Parts: sequence; C-alpha cells; structure tokens
Amino acid sequence: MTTTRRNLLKFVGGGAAGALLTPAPWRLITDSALWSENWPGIPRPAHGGITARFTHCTLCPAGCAVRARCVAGQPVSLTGVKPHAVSHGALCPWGIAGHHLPYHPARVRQGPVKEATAAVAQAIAQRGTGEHVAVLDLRPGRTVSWTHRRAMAAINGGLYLTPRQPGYSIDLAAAKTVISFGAPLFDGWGTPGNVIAARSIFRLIQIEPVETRTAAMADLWLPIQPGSEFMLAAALAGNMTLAEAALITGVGEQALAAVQEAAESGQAVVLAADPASPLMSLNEKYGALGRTVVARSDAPMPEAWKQAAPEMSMAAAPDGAIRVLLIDESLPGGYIPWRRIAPKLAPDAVVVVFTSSNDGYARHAQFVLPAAVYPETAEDIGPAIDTVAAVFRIAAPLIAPVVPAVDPARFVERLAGLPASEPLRERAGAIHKAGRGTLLDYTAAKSTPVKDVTADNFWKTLSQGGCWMDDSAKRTAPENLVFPAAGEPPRDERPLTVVVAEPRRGGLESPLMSKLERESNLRLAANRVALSPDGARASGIENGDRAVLETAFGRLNVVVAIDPSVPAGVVEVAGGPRMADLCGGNGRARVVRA
Amino acid sequence: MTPRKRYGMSIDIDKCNGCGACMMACAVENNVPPVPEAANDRKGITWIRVYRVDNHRAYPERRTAYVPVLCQQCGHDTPCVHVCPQQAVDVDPETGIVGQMPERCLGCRYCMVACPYHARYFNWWDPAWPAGMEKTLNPNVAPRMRGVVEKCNFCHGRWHAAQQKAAAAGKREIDAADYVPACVEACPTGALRFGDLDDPSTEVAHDAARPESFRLLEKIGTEPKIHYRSQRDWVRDIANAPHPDGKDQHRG
Amino acid sequence: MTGGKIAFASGMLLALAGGWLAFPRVLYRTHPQPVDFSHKIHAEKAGAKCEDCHAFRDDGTYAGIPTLDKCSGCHAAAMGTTAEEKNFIDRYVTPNREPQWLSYARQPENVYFSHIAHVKLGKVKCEQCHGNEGGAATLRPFAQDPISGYSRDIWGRPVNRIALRTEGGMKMDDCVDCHRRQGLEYSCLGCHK
Amino acid sequence: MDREFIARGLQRSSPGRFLLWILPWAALLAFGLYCAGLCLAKGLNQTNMDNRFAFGLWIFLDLTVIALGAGAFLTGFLLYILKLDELRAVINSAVVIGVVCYSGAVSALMVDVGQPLRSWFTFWYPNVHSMLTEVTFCISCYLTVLLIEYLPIVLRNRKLRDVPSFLVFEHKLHNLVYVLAGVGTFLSFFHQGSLGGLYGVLRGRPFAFREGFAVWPSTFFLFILSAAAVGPSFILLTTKLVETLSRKRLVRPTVYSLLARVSGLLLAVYVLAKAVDTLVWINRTSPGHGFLASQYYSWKPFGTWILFAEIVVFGMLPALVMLTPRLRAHNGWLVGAAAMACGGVALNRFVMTVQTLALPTLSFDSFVSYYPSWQEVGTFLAVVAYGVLLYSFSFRYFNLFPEERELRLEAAVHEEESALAGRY
Amino acid sequence: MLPWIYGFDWNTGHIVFLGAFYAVLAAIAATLTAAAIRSLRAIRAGQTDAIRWHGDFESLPERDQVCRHVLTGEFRERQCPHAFDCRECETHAKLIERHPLAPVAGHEEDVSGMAFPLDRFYHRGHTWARLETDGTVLVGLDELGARLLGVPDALTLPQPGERTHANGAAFHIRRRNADVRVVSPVDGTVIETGSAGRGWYLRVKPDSTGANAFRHLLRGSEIRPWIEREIERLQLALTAEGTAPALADGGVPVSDIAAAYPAADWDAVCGEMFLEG
Repeated sequence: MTTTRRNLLKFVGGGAAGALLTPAPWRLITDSALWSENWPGIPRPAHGGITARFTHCTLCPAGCAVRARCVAGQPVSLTGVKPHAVSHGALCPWGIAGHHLPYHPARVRQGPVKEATAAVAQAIAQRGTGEHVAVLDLRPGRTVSWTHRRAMAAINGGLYLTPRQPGYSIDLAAAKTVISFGAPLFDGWGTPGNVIAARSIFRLIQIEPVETRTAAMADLWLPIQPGSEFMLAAALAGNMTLAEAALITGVGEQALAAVQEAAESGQAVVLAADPASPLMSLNEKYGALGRTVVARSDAPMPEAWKQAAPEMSMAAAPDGAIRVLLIDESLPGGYIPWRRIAPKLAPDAVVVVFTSSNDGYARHAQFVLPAAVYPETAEDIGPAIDTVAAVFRIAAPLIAPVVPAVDPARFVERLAGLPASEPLRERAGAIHKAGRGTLLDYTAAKSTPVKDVTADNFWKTLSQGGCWMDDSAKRTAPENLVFPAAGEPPRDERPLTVVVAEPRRGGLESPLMSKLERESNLRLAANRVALSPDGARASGIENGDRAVLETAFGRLNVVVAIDPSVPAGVVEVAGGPRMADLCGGNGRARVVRA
Repeated sequence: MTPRKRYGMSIDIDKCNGCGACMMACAVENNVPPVPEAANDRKGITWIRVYRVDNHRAYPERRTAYVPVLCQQCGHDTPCVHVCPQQAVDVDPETGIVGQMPERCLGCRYCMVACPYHARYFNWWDPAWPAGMEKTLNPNVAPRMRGVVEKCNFCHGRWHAAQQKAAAAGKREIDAADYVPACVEACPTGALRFGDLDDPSTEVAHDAARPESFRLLEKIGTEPKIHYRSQRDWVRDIANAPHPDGKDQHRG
Repeated sequence: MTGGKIAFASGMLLALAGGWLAFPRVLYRTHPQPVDFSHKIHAEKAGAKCEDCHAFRDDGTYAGIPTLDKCSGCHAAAMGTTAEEKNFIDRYVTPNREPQWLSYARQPENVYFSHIAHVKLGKVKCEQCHGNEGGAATLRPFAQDPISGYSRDIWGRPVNRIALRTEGGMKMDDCVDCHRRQGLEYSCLGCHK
Repeated sequence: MDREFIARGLQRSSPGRFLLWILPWAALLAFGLYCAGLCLAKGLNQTNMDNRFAFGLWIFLDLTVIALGAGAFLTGFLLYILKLDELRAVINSAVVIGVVCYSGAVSALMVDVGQPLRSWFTFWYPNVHSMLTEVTFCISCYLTVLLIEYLPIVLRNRKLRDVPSFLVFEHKLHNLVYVLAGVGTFLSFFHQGSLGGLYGVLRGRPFAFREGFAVWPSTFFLFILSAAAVGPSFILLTTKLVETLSRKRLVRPTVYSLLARVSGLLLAVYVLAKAVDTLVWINRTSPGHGFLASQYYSWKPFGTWILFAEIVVFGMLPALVMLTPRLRAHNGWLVGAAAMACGGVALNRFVMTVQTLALPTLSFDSFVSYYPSWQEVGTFLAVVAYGVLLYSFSFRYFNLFPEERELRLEAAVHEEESALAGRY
Repeated sequence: MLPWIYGFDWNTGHIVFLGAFYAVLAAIAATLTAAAIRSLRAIRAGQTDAIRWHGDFESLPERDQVCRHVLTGEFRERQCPHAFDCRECETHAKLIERHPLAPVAGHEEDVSGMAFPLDRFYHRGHTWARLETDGTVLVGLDELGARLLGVPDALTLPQPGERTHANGAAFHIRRRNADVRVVSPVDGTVIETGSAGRGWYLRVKPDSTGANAFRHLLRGSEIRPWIEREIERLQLALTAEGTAPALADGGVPVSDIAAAYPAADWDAVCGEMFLEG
C-alpha cells in the first residue's frame, strides 16, 4: 500500500515537473491575466462611422441647442451648439447626459392604454352636468399645447389647465442691475448660456437665505431671514424704513441702502424665484416694465388654432367638478402639488397621466401611460423666461423609441374626435408663411432669412434640429400683468424653514447624475436635505444619517447632510414633485432621526 | 526626452458656478459607469470633481467657491508614476499627460495613497450600465474592469481621434481645435481652458502666468499642470496646506 | 526504487506529451466564417485593392470589414456559379442580413490602433502585419483562445515551440518591437485607450 | 497513527484534545475564507476602504505582521552568521513564525489587490523605482527562503524521516542553511526597509514623507531597525505563550534573556534614530513642503500623545526594561516589555498607514475616518487562525524546541533530587 | 524582467535591481541543487544509516553524549565529538594506549542483578557483538536491553545477505508503543538471523576483524560504570515519563520492565535507552 501511494505521489510529482517544462501552465497564467483585461460582463462599445446630429433639449423650457456625437447613428455624447444665439453652446449637467434617459431603469415602460381609453370614454359618457374633462399641461406654450387646447375646446366642458405662467419675458441684456429674490439665475432659471453671456453686463444682487450657486456667483449676496423677503421689498418700495427692515430681515442697514442705491441707479430689474410672485411688482417702481420685463411673443400659428380653450390656472378650476383629468407630464414642468388638485376632482374622477417617471403624478393617477422621452420624439419646446424674440425649435429625435410610448396629444385629439394632425409641420408652415425671422441651420452652420428658404427646406431643416428665430421686435410692456398681494404666511410650529436650494423639475435624470449627487456632494439629491451643524446637533443627527422630513402635509424619508453654510433654522432641500407635495407653499418642517 | 507638448489647463474659480456639467461630460466621454446605490462620495468615480470650498467663516460671513479638481498631471516627481510597481502609470513624452493603464493595473491602490489631490479612483464595483445604456458608450475609450484604478487623462481618446484626423489629412501635427477635453468643452461659463503650456501664444500659458494664478500644493514640488486662479484672497489660500479649523466641513 | 522511478518518469512523460502536443490543440476553439470568401478571386477578377473594401472613413477611422451593402453592390444576383456565392446571396443578401464575419486581427477593446497613421504616414504595407491575406483563396477558420478571447493571429504562431517569444503576432510586444526599431517614441497612452 | 508522527519523548495532548483546540480555529479560518471569498468574488466593495482610505486594516496588519516576523531572519542571522549558538533553541520556532507571518501577509495581500490574477505583472514588468516592487520581490523571495528553511523542520518529522531520501536531503540542506540565512538577511533588510520606504517616498503626503540617503528615505532604515528590534521580542512572547498554553518548559531562561537583550539594544537604537528623524521632519522636511507639523496633530483623535506613545511609552520604556538585567529577570517585566515593544511597532505601522491617510492634504479636504467592515476583519481573522493552526500543527508534529526533551529530563532530575532531599 | 520585455531599460536601476534579484534566485537555486546533489551522492555512497545515526546522536541531550572515558572517570567532563564512533577518535587511541582497558575478574559482570558476560563487546545502544571462532560475529541484545523490551510484540530482522553498518539499524523490535531501532555494533553482511530464544539475533560476517574493528565498543571494566549510569538514565527516563522512581533504591530491574511500568511512555523510554532520536 505504501509503495503504491508513494508511487502515486511520484507520478504526480513527475507530472508536475513535466508540466512546468511545457508551455501549458505559462500560457494559462498569461491567459488568465488577459481574461482579466477583457473582464466578463463589460460591454464593448459599438464602433462605426461618427456623425454629428442636431436637436434641441426638451428637459426644460430653455430648449438649448444640442449637437449629438453619434456613432453608427447612436448618440454617445451631447454638447451645446456655440453659434446658437440664445444657448451659446452651454448645456446644464442634465442636458449633457440627456441621451441616457430612454434607457433609464426606472422609466415607465408600459401602461394600461386600452383600459385607460375605455375608462376615460365611459367617464365622459357618464359624467353629470357641470362635470368637466380637463387636460393639465405642465409645459404650456408648446405646439402640442395648442392641440390640447383645441381638443378641450371641442369637448363640451373641456378645461385646459396649466401651472401659473409668468406671462412676460425677461430681457437680461437690458438690465444693469439684477435684484434677485432667490431666482436661481445660474441654476435652471432661464437659458444657461444666455444668463452666462449676459452676466458680464449686469450687477447681480442675490437676496436669499442660503448661499445657492447663484448667490455664490452674485456680486452681492444678502443672506436674509427666511420668509422676510416681503419686508425687504417693502423697504425697497419705501413702505418701511431701512432700519425696521434690517431688524426683521437680518440684512445690515448699510447693505440695504446699497441695494436701494443700486436699484434706483437705473436699469434695475427685480426677479423672484416664483415668476408670479408679488415681489415682481417692484419692477414697476424701477421702470423695468417694457424695458427688461417685456411682453412674450409667440411664433405664428395657423389661423384655425385660434379656436382653443383658454389657459386656466388650477386655482380657478371649479371644485369637485373634474370628472376626467388627463395630465400631460411627458415633459417635466411646473409641478402643482397634488393637494391643490385633489379638491378639484369629482368623487369618481378618472385621472390619467402620460409620463416616463414614476416620481410625479404617477403616484396619484389611476392610469399611468408611458410617454416618450428626449431624444426619442419630435417636439417643440415652449418659450423660456429669458427669450424675448419668439423662437420655434424642434427637438429632433435622435434614436428610435425604446419603449412603445403613448403620445398624449394624439390621445387627447382622438378623445375630442379631432382629425389626426401634424401640428409641428402645420405650425412650421404658418411661420414660413409669415415670412419673418431667420432659420438657423446647425448642420450647415449658417443662418438664412426665412423668406429665402422654401417651405419644404424650412420644414426639413427644422425637423433635423434647426431653429427659427423671430426678428427682434420692439420691446413692449406685458399686458394684463397682475401680481397678487403678499399673503400671510401660514402658522406652523415646526422649527425649520424649508429652503429649496436646488431647483429641480422632476422627471427622469441620467443615472450618471450620481456623479453629482452621490459620488460627490456637489448637488443635493432628491432624497437628501442639508442642515446646519447646530440644527443637526439639536436633532441628534450625524452627517449621513437617515431621517424623516415632516411637514404639515406629510413625511418623507431623507438622508441628512450637515453643511456649515446652511443657517440655523433652515433645512435645505432639492426641488421636485415629492418635495412639492410635501412642502410646497408652506415651508415649515421638522427633521427627526429615523 | 523633452515633451513636444506640455498640455495643461487653467481654471478660473471665480467663473465656476458649480453646475457640474464638467463632471457629467467627463463621465459620458470616458465611459465612467454610474455607481450602485451603496456608493458614496468616497467610493465613486469622478475623474473631475467639483469641490465646494469655503472661507472657514460662520454663516452669514461664510462664502463658497467651487473648485474643479482633476488629475493635476504633475510634471515633476509625479507621485503616482514612481510608486506603481508594474509600470501601469507613465508620463507620455509627447504630451506630458500622466497615463493610467487599467489593463496593467494590479489594483494595489498605492498610487491613490501617493496622490495628494485624490484624483485617482478605484473601481470598487463591477462596472454596470442600465440595460441599453451601454449603447451610449464612447468607442474611443475602453471601459474599465473592477479592481483597477483610473483617472483623468485629458480625454486621451480625443487626442487619438485628433491624431487620426490629422493622419487622414497626411499631417503629424494635430489641429489644436480638434483636441479639447470634454470638461473644457462642456463648461458653460468658460471657466476651464486647455492647451499647450509651452506655447506662449495659448490662452492657458497666458493664464498660468497671471499674478492671481496658483497651483494646488505647489510647495511639495510636483509641478502640477492645472493652473487655478481667483481674484479672491481666501480662494487663493486653497493652494496651501489644510487648516484644522475646517474640520467641521461635511458637504464638500 | 525502480517502481518509483517509472512512476515519476511516466507522470513526467504524460505531462510533457499533454503540454506540448495536446494543449496547443485544445487551447484554440475554431469557428467557421459565415461564408467562404476568396480574397484572391476578388483581387484578380474585381481588381480590387485592399482599401477598396477595407476603407477609411472621412474622419480617418478605419471601417474594417465591409458591410453587406458593399457586397450587394455586385452580388445582388449571382455573378458566378459557385454554391458558396449562391449560399451567400440566399442567406445574407436577399434577407439583407449582415454576415457575422470573424475578424482575425481584432485587437482587444483597450487597444487604440490607427490604421491610417500606419498606412498613410508610416507607409506600412497591409501585408506587413496581416500577411498575404489578400492572396488567400479561402477564409481560414477563425481560431480563438476562449480564455483570453484573442485570436490565433494576435498571439502569433508558435504555441508549442520552445521560444522565448512568439513570432508574427500582433501583440503589444510586436507593436513595441517595430516602434523601437524605428526609433519612435512610445508610451502606454500612445496605443491604449 | 497520530502518535507515529509526534517526535519521541515529546508530550503532546491526545488527538481528541488537540481536535478541540483546532476546531474553533478551523471554524474561524473557514469564516475568514468565506469573507475573503466574498471580497474576491464580489470585489473590494465588500470592504470599507474607499478612494480616500485606499489602504486599510489589511495593509496595516500586513506591515505589523511582517515586522513581527522579522524574528526569523534576525535569529537566523545571529545563529548562523554570528554563531550565537544559544538561539538554536528557538530557531525552528522562529522559522515557523516567519513562515506564518509572511505567508499570511502575502495571502492577505492577494485579497487586498483588485486584480490578483495580474499579480505576476510586478515581476514581469517591474518598475524598479517603486518601493512596492522592491517589497514584492523581496517578500516573495524571502517567503521562498523561509519555506526552504521550513523544509528541514518538516522532514525531521519522525515518520517522514523514515524515508531515506528525505532524511538525507534534510541533513544536506540543513548543512547549507547558513547560505539561506545570509540570503534571508539580505532580503529582509531590503523589504523591511522598503515597507518603510513605501511611506517615506510619498511626496504627496507630507505627513509620511521623509528625506534620506540616496534612494532611501529615513523610514527605510527606521523600519529595518524597528522590525529587527521587535522580532526577538515576538519570538519571546510566542514562546512564553506556547509554554503557558502547553504547560511545558521549552527553552532555558538564558535564551529569553538573550532575546530580550538583543531586542532591547536594537529598540534603544531605533528610539534614538526615530527621535532624531522626528525632529528633522518637524523642523525641516514638513515645513519645507508647506505643512506645519503641528497641524497633523490637531485633528482628533490624533494628538501629540501618539508621538509620545510611539517613542517613549512603547519605545524607550520597553527598551530600558529589556536592557536592565534585574527587570529582565522578572517574568512579568520581561513579557510586559516584549509585548509593549510589539505594540509599539504595531502603533508605528498604524500611524504610518492610518494617520497618513486620514489626514487631509488639500485645504478643502476633510479629515476622514474609516472602520473596517466585517469582511475585512474576517479575512484578517483567517490569517490569524491560519497562523495559529500552522503553528499548532508544527508544534505538535515537528520538533520546534530542540531543548524541550532535555528540559523535561532535567526537570525530572530536579524532581528526583528534591524528592530525595525531602526524604532525607 | 528580461531585456526584451516592455518597460525594460539598460539603466542603473534595472541592472542593480534585477541583478540583485537574479543573484538571490541563483543563490537559492544553487543551495537547493547542492543539497540535492549531495543527497544523491550520500545515498549512493550508502551513508544513509550514518546520517540517521548522526541525526539521532545530535538530538540526544548533552548528558547522554558523554565520552566513554567519563564513565570510567578518566575525564570529568567530555562530550563525544564522533557520535560514539571511537574508531575515528585520536583521543581514544591515545588513552587506551596509555591506560589499556583493565581486565575484570570473572567471566561476567553482575550489575543490579543483570549479567553482562565479558567475552563480548557492547555498544552503547545495548547491543553486543561476539567474535566467533569462525570469524563471524554474533549480534544480540544485552540484558538491560532485553529486559526493557521483555517479550517483543514484533521483530523485524534483515534478510541474510543484507548489509549492516555500525551505528546503523541492525534490526527492529516492537514492544507496546515503542518501535525500537536496535543499533548494529559492527559493519558487515548478515549471514544468518537468530531470535530472542536463541540469545542472538544476527550472525554477521564482519568487514574486518582487525584491531580497529571493535575499538568503538565497550568492554571489560567499562561495562559496570556504564550500566550503572544506564540504570540512572532509565530511572530518569521513567521519572520523566511520569512514573514514580521505583528504581531509586537501586533495586534490581525486573525481568520485563515494560510490563512493570504500564503508565510510562514506553516509546520515549526506549528512545532514550536505545539512543534513538
């Protein structure tokens, strides 16, 4: 037995020695290392011809011009388009990674289209008198918005609802001093490239409680006691002494005087975070109306479209009377907190939302239908707050739709019994017919007066990501501009004031946004709030702890970041639908350790 | 071997509004994957990372500036190059760019310890893109595998593309306009500029010579090629060693 | 004692045989090309030069193996009488399906290789790296090392010969060798991406 | 069966008892291997290391373990080169400790690197300017040397000795062991030093950066000295521990005394050198790089206390104890001093690894902390369990302490004499 | 690593570093090779037994390595430098020249009731060799050895024709847990095997019967002090193995000591007494 075992060992030993003298082990060692260099599961990027294609970003009303670098037709990176007169080649971080959206893992990929159609039809048929069918359009001013409006006009009792619209444009180039009450100029307020280009002209005074990106870029930042902006405005308007205002707002009297001086030195404009804020009425005092705050002009449209339902704000809608609510959330826009909508619904209302994200109204609707996302479909983009001349630009699709999406305009059209139309093309025709303005063709890198372009070429260029810009007309003061009076802030014992430090529209964002939100602390993620060190200590919270943000309207699980630049008594949050539902309108909150 | 080019960058901190477009453009260009939920700011991969820096005062005197930090492309005694045990890091003599070779990298992370700028990142996870998103990968940059270190190389894929373009035209010298890193291209405020520091006609060479220009930790003698500048005294102070009084800083 | 020696020797012999004879055979998996293509016939009859089909794009990138539309240009209908051509037309041209050609010289993803720089600036002939592929009457089966994913052409010829280095391959060593001989500068980033 | 493998005349516990001793360690090893497997299969995200704390528990422990394993080379050097024959009593044990420490450290390193399949690249494409290359080469060579030195100990096993070729080879190899001792000394000198150099060359980490001679920063020499100083202390400690656990006398008191003297002397030299080095660093090196040394010690919990502890409490104090014959003669003092010396070197490695990484380098950096994850701790415990197991098996089946049997017979003589004395 | 591999450069760093590395590898390889070659040579030269004996001898406690001349009181203290092979020892040669071994009256020495016939030579491993008239040598266990092993459980004898070496293994006896290698006193070839019953175990044709052939073996007046010391050693061994020192009174060892001390680790006791490491 010993001999056989010993011999077996010798056999193995001989085998090992022999193997070392062959290429096999060495090659296997090399191969395993090479295997690790071509690690399994790593995608191999597709190779192919490289082309540039153009489109416009639909993620916000700025509608920046986008140049897509495509490999074998697939966009792999996006950049701005330098010659574009408004966006100046700038893109925000969301826009830079917009081409990831179709593949977002959390995207709404399917929905009960048949069921929704049937339920809506049944509800319309069965609705009682005084009950309405309504479309809530989060991004009014688009061409499809007119489709919605026309459809609502065609339906008996149809309502066309929108979030509050500014009703004016800001011509930043005409301002020497900008007094901003928390308007996020550098973070989503208007068109990034336009603001940056105008920045060298005006002096920026930023009035807000926390040092946002805009405050950091301002010439003067006035850290104000949260909620006391109206007192400061009253002082500027001369309704209160500077000393009184200084006491209330926490801003030094000298600083207030400096602001007043700057404001009155001419060509000042006042901007507010909420474009419909009463603070905007200060512009009247500074003579900004008609100079900086100007009337918005729209691109020409077909005559037939004038038969449209009027824009109506949610507050104006009758209570308990909306039987069918169709929410077009295909492009993220101004989110109206659900608690403002719920009272308007009839008891057995049918709510359908067209969206790509589960974060917004999808949480409240019975039927969630998948919508296409940028850059899958052709769309035009509503006007931005800082574009003065009318523009018509189309987000040309860069990729084939990844999921079978429902087009909300088609859905509404069909509901109203309107014939299927090609609204974009019709409108392009109307613009061409009007004959004004210039056509920007990025592919050929040239701009041509419209009157020198044939209608077909006009449409062709637009549908490949071109842009029409109106001639700069005379600035006029906006009409019917009425700002509501400042209301009393609601009473709430919660110790912290909510400050939205990070405006955010909701909707999908590229998975790579983790670079800014989780892999660095550059931006507050939607589920993060920032507290001052003292505030955190008072709640027994450490950096990175899980906590619950609690307001009068609900609770939200959040992660707390401690940030010494946050003043005591303030909780910084990022915007977005969840936050809007939680604290929109009433900014008092409490943060409790989870 | 004298480098034929000495690429560098100038960053105007006063212009940076901290939007993060450079970080996104970088990740898109260089096929950096999104990280799993478990990752935090110390386990992520951001070849360029915008830090929020402050003047160490309390609210309301506290002021913030945004400082993009990427590989500083040290030009002398490059700390990461001579610590790497297996030559996975080298300096390209033609461009002066410090290159990191993920396929040679052992993952020992010694270079990360050596780098004072924390500009090197380790792949703690298997890189993973949501289904379909792999279609958006840039073919000029190879995705990395788990367990290796990576860092900024001034978008070297773009250098290759520019060279390729020059070769197609029968030239050996690239056109400067063809080679701009993604972050510089993406910066909406024009805070970032890029070019050959040895060529006095370039903007960067001019920027680097300005009196308000400085480099991070200049005194340790690594000759970084990223030149920052700011008109504000307290911002220029970030070039120096840390202050212990900044230790309560958390979001940074 | 002798028994032990026999055991040792037989183990060693077995291992040697396995390592030198069997291992090189089992190391590579061979896959047939979708269609047997004759470079020779195309070179002779169509008078095609390499660049005619293996073309460069405008930006200087190399397009590699031509796509189906290049083939369909001539082979929309059969030009010859071979079964292989008919097969090709039936299986690929008519249904407009791209044949999945297997590239002998495909480098791993981390390699940046500029054909145009070598061909146009460096005046390197195709044959210098690819051998006389253009004169081959048939397509060799594609032999791939399943562990590393490298094709046999990349690795080089001798797997089972005593050689400190292989020859005729397209590995990094081969690239570096040529660059060294020409006195060209090289760094990692020069050829890796 | 088991008995046949145990050297004649050595008293070892019954197989059952041995199994009881082994089992918990084996369980720990299994758990640790599971942890290491997780790290290998899923990646290093299983650890709490991150981009800022790129080195963690493992590197700290590797450094410590390798310093403690320095006893193997020093004992070999003193015994075979300087002919301090008394150390023959502990050389085998020292070799086993060396094998345990080095193989454990290398295994942990294989888990620590992100791509272990490529570890041979360091040999194939070495960057000869990197301290880590020097470490890798020397440690792997030295581990080979240790394994060859371990071979005779294994082959002397009672059962294996029956194989004539083993017997003869063991004898012939043992006759040449002085060559290996010399090579081992050379290798140890360089890798212990390079482990220190690892930090000393970090220009970007002014806390660790040191000036030095030629290509070697001062930490190179400090690490050699400190490792050589604690090597004998660790042998002393382990031997005492094995004596306690096995309730046997294994070596003569003179050996302990000699180990303590060597350890104390080297430690004293080290403390002196370290003090000088620290002064140069505080006053010249660090300020020269723009970093005031006071700054390093203003981040809690790292205060100047750590410097004091390193140099005085865990350096000077044990050195003095071990150099004072009266204190040394006392078991408590001796063991205490040796343990403090080992603790001191661990503290030094901790400071070099953890404090270096925790301290900010940029003015807008934050001070970072790190706690190892259970997977990291588990993997480390696997190394400990592996060490205990290997040592236990070696102690049971190989003659680690050549004087053990003799000491037992001496004890018998003593017992007999005292019995006789008691009778009359 | 090698000149043609990427990254290699003929500079000082590479030459010094890799030079040192290859030198170390060469030293390690040379050591292993030298050890292997020397081993092969030693095995071929039949030195295995000698090496084993040297190993055993070296592992003996110092007290057990004393020179035979210490036993007789000629030296106060001396350790045997030749592993009990006095044939090589010049000191021994000189000493026996000066003080020839004193004859002892009577045919046998009686020590503690054990008989040690003086017509033969004794090895310190408790074997004896007796030169027969036909020129062969008989090899057997002495009385102490026999009593230690009592009635063996097993006995392994070499085949006639096999070689046996002085200080090498003569034969193996197993008793209880002790598997004892009994040392051969002489060099020679086995020609016949015996047994316990016949009083001898091997008949050996010695390589030499010259003056030097038995010089390493004890004889005559050396036997008594040696055996007395051996009994002391036995007592010690038994004490060490946890048995009460029953022999302390100088009592006569029983005929089967193994059976008398069932608690003792007999393997260890026999190892001690038969000089096996």
